[in-house]
Amino acid sequence: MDKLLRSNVSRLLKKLSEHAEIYAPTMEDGVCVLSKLVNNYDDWTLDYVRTTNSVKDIFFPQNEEIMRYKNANNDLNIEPPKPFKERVAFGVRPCDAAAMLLLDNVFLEGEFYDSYYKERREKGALITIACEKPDQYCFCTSFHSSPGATEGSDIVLYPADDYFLVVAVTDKGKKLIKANAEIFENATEKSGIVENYKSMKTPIGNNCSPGELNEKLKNEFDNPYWKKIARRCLGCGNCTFVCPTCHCFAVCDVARGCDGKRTRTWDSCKFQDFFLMAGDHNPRPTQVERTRQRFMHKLNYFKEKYDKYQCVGCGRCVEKCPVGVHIADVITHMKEEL
Amino acid sequence: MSVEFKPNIICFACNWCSYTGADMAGTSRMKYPATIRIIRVPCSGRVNPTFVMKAYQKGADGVLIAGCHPGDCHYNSGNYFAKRRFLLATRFMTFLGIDEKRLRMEWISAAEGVKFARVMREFSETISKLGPNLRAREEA
Amino acid sequence: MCSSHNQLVPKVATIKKIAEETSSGDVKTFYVEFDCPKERAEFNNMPGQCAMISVLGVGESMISITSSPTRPDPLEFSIKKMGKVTSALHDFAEGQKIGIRGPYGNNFPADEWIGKDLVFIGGGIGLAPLRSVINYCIDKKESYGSITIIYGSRSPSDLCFKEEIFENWPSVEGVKVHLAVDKIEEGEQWDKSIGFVPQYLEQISPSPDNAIAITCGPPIMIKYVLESLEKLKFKDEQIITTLELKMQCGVGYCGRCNIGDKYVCIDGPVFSYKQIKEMPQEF
Amino acid sequence: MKKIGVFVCWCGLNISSTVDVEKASEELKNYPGVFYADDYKYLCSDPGQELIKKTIVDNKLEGIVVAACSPNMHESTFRAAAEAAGLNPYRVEITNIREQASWVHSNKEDATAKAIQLIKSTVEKVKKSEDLFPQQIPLTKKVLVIGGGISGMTVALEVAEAGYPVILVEKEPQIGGNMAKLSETFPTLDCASCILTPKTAEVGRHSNITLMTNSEVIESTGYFGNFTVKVKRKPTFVDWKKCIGCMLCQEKCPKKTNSDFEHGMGKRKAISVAFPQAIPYRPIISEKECIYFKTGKCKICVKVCPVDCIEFEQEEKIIEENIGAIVVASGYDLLPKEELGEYGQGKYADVIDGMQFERIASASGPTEGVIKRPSDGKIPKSIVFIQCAGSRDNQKGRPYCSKICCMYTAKHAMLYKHQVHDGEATIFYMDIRAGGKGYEEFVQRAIEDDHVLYLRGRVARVYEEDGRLVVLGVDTLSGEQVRIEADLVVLATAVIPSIGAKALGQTLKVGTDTYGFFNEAHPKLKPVESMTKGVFLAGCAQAPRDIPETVSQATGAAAKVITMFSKNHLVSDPQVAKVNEKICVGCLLCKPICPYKAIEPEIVEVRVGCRAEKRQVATINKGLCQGCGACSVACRSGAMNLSGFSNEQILEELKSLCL
Amino acid sequence: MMNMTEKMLEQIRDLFEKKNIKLFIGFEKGFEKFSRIPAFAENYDEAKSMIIDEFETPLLAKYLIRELGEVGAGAVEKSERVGILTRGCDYLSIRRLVVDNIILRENLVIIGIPCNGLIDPKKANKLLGEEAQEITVDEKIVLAKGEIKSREINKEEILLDRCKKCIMSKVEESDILLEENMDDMEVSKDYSAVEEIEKLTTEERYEFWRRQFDRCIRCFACRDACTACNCRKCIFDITEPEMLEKTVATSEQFMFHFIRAFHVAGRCTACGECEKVCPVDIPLGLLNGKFKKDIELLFDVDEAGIPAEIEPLGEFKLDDPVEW
Repeated sequence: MDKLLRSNVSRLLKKLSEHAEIYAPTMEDGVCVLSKLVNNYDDWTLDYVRTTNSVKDIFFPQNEEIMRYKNANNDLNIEPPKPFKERVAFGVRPCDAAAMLLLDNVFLEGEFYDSYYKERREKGALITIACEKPDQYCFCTSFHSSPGATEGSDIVLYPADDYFLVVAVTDKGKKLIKANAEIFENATEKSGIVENYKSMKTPIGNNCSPGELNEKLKNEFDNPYWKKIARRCLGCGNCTFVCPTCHCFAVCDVARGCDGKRTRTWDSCKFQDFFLMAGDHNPRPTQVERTRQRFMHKLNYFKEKYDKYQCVGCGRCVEKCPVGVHIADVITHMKEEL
Repeated sequence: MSVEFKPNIICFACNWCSYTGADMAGTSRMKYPATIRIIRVPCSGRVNPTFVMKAYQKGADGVLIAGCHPGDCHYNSGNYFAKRRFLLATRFMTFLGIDEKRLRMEWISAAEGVKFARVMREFSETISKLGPNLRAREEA
Repeated sequence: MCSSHNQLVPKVATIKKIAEETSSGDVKTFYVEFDCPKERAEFNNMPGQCAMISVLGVGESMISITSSPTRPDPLEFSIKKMGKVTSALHDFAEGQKIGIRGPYGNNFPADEWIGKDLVFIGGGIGLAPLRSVINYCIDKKESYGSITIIYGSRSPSDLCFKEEIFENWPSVEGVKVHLAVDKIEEGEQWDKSIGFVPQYLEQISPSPDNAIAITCGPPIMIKYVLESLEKLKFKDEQIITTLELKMQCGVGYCGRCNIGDKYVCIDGPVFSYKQIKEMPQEF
Repeated sequence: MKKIGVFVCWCGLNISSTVDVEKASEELKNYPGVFYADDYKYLCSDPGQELIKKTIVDNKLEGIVVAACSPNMHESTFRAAAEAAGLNPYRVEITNIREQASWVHSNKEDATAKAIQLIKSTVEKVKKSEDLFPQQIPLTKKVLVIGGGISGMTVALEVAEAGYPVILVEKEPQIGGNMAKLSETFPTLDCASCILTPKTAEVGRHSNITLMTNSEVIESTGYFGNFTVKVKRKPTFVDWKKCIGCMLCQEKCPKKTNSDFEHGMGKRKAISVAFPQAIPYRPIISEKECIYFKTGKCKICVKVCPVDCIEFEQEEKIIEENIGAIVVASGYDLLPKEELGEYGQGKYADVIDGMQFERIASASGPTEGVIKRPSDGKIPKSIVFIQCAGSRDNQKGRPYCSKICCMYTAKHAMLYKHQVHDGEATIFYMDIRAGGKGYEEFVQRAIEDDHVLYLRGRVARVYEEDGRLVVLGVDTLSGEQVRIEADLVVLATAVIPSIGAKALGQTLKVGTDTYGFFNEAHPKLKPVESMTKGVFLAGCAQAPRDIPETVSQATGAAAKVITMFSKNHLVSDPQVAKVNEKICVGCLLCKPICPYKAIEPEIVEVRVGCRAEKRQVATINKGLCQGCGACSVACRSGAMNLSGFSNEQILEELKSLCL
Repeated sequence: MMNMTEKMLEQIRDLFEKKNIKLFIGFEKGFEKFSRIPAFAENYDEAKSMIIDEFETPLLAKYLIRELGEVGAGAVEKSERVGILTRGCDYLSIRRLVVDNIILRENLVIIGIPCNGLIDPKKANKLLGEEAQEITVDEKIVLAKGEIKSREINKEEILLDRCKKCIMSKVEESDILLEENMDDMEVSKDYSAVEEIEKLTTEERYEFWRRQFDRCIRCFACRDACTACNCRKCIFDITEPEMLEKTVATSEQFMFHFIRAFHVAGRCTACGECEKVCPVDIPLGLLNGKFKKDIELLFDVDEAGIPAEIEPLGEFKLDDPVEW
């Protein structure tokens, strides 16, 4: 078990930045954002519960170039993007790290794997910091995770008074520690710091754990509850864009005269034209179908396909939805009703 | 700038006054720099501030809107509405951080070929001094 | 630059020939060849599969491959002018370059139909996906029973693949072609029957035993055809159709084309009526 | 919509001198979307037009870009050519690479690069063009002529003869304008009123002409073929219908005042008619002069009038007329002497302008045709005429030549010499402009037969010295200073647009140039049309000109009006606004913007999926809309668009210009 | 405030009994302690859970677009009426929709309630340092009790942003007024925040906005919460012509915020919903504030937030200022 002094964190980040881009939580105009540190490596902060944008931003960025093409007088050639640089995300929360495993199911398993995501995952490392103080929106314990969970992270730092207890989870994490051994010290005291993080409870507790909800939801397609909450929904993409597990995207071409590029950007199933087809046919024309699609996908379809619920209880949609249409509300209501 | 910077300036010219003024400058062979590209619009009231923002985004370094003198508009009130829109749009663009010298509005009547050429030379001069506009411009 | 296993980057291909199917010009067939033979080799498509055609600078669209693997080159795509990408394609000239990736989706389970009678019911442009499996079965006619093709469209000029439906297919023994149009303008000579496809199907009433019905066409037509087939006592697993939903990535993770937990681009587009009944009715 | 043809014109040397036309058409050959690209010496010539037509037909082109001169010149020509070849004319766009590239840039390489980029951006615009079809709108076959001078009357008579009703509005109480004030007219010296009175009489009695004298146009709305004009008829305080024209009132009226018809050379009564041959021959009371209006007493005219038609309490009337076309013939005025400081600024009574000399020389004038000095009435022994007083003078802001002064000054000198054979007539001139038919011979006659002395040089100062006027000038041919004492000095002051012309222009929304003359649509090709469709120009309102030119121009304007009225409905320009009813939410933010009030809300049935839904949307009155496009900017969702200059077209043009 | 809720429920009962309304829109308790979320009741017993109190609530007017017609049917014909709970700022938003012909005033039953500033629980939690369990309000002083700490805060500090610059606290015209407003909220017009940005140099301003817009994730929550954004099909959803590309790049963000700010220029009722719903807290109020300040300065409009029959950009005066 190793130990990392809080004062050495900036040194560690500076050393890692030699061959990798460093992402860390920074305060920007009162908003905590996971952003790339360029040269000032002690710009990071620790007084946040969760960063507004999740670590999904690093592996599946909102805006990603798929390819560039040149089509001057009809000889078309297409160049795939240049290889990506190494990336290290510091200050990730356990729930976000767990979310990355869900995205792995989508992008890496199945008949086709997504080469962009695969390359970024291989070249990315997650240094997670356990949550000292989950707030009223967190419900990671409902998805048998905890403020101290280690799934999905390479290294987990457990904050103690002036140092972090370091737990290397994956061999990438071990290699990373070995490469910067001089910054870490080995920890002598083995008190139950790690255990009490793992057993820490969130204010909401587990009353949002879905349990066997996906079986019950199968025949809840026409439940009037969907209409009730959909009536409140404004139809903005807020909940889907802050959610670390949402992976829908749109492919669009950007032309500059004869050349251009094809990009992939996040898209939201809550938008009006997400399902609109040529000939103006829309299988989900009103907000009711779209709201149902969002929650059925998270709590039923994903479970059918990958046997895991597509939620990690990070609480972002609970905090950010202006009109209170979020998964915690749905789960609690559905559990009572069914 | 190693290679001499050639500004790319878009001019929206109203068909009845300024465009004819530009023709007048042409027929009297008045020279102005080749950095100006003129887009003919029926009236200065047709110019949507979004077009100006789109021009900056797509790579224009300066935008000039030329219309009839207030009171002379062929459609009677087009330039008054244009004036109101661009009174607000210029201030808002400056508020967003785009240099206010990059947008200019001029009243040029059909007979003022001389003024047209002079304004073009002046504007091209100011923009060349300002250099390329990298703000709100789209990435390659 | 030939091979890259990156799924989303299209391969370069050239349009060799463009044939107008309907006189009104809203359906054209594009004969397309890969520029790099190695990529063509990797692209072995089965009947009923689709490919993502990309018009660089405009976008991509999932189009079913209408040529059968038994007659591999060139690949044929029949495209109706509907949205942004398809209308851009309709403005293309021969020799222009497009992007292709795929093949995607499952295919008609032609091997399971060995020894069975096949009934193909197509409407308008809906014949395009069926044509690949029809030609496939005709090239292997000996392993199949009788083939009945019932095809209809709005008007005679809207019929696609005129050459095949009038000459080639009827000339093959064991293949019967029945054509119907909704209405004809005066002065147009038309000796085949007039009426909607579902009613026409009930007139011909193919026998359901040891038979498979495959249908594709506009959603309203499919609704009534399924009812007629039930009247003719075809069982649900005997009826196969291919669904037409918006597909954006074609590889199953852009979340666009899901019906329930099935993705049309991976688990479809070919579904049996039994599977469709189990899905939530949201397509 | 891909198959586009690009034609680059050499325009002789005009374009090809600074734009490499071959390089341009070569580069356009393989630009995406361009099917055919070629260059040609004179595209606007007939073989050029044939080339375009043939290429359209052979290759079934769907769009044409002509890179040549300004669209104001030949857009209609090339669009007509395309229409003849079966292509919708609004698929043709012009790139101006002459006035905006070759003529204004000297560096050939820059000009060519700019020309190529302009053509490419027009190709992008044509790609987004649509087929547009003109609309038919109803037409009121009635013309309004503003100004009752020789040009207004000629237009009125020509149009009335063609059988269409005419409304002739004149600001003075009688028609005749400036010509009625002239004595004789050059070059034939026939008396002005002899050739004018038949015309004024005919106008007075023509059944198709409604005379509205003493009136002015105060408001004009609507558009060509459907103007609504408001005319203010100022009160004459005499009921002209009852009045029999016996003019007893004029005789008996005690109050005398300056007659502005006589330009201060003669007097008139408070109630009077301007001159004996005036049409309508009815008196008018001048409110400022009449004693009754000032003090409430007198009323002699009321007592004297046999038919009792004096109406002191007459009010001004506003009349509204529906009009199909408007002809502006507002004529000219002379530059007031007060503005010429060096010639005495109007202080000296014996320094008069051309019109005052006309009145003195006119038989029906105050001096019955005898040329006398206005100060003491004596016959002047020597007269000095000064040409270009205020014209061709940059400091005074009037560099233009007033065209008619050379001729009428020669005429004045001849008239004087015919009356006072031994009188001395000296003319200071810069250059004699006598270009008309018989003009030069007329001036030679003045010099040889009537011994008028022509001194080439400008007059420096005119001042009064013990009762006589001293004229200081220089004779540039001999190079000496010249000092002449004269009894009378006549200034050929500059011709300026008539007072109120600028205001009339703004009422009719017709532009005027920097000097106040009305802007013609094209100096050479459309001299009688204004920039506003349906408004025509005739006479000195457009530029200084003599009577023969005025009459020919007036006949031209009348011909334009008659051709316009020859069809029973008008074809409107299809480049008007268009509403996409699927997107319009009916918020009507566009409605207050439209200057022609062409936008109205309407409830329409729209199919949404399987239900028909009632929606309120904005609709455009295609006849009223003139296509200014200001409403499309107010529309947030882009439902309101302008065909011909649509959002898509302008954006594509913009994008390709910024590449 | 408790009796206010009973008064409201009473009114709702008799509205439903008299078949006056087909739907009533109000507020009910949300998932967290002090969150109030919109509630829709089609009969009286569904409305029982509705409450009125001093905590921050979203604006309800935006839902009228969907409820009062098919998808944005527009003001076409009289239909069954919809009841709505309205404070001063709600009333401005409703007036915005009526002036824009999106809904007919006769299709509405406006129940006006008094308001002297709403409390933002998030600000209370921040001041307290932890999630407040109980918040009691009397006049100007607020007592917030968390598990560990409890503090007395004066109400000014935790007022909702829009309430600090409230344009209209009374409901000008309502069908039923539950209670007259006690004292008018005396608020001066302060554009200090806008002026602060104006003082920066152009370079700094661009940096400031580039930093803000780089955080924008283009979720359109600001557009979907704004009543001035009431188009049937938003220009950002139209692909031909594509005014805004889907790619999220700095220049596209400037384009998006420029177009949206321009569309609501002179029409924004300064309700502050856009700023409130933004997940990354971009100060959008500054953008609309800048337009409001300029309009009031240049076209001498005394309060640009109150919807006028013709919007400022829909008219002109001959003596509009000339200098740019």
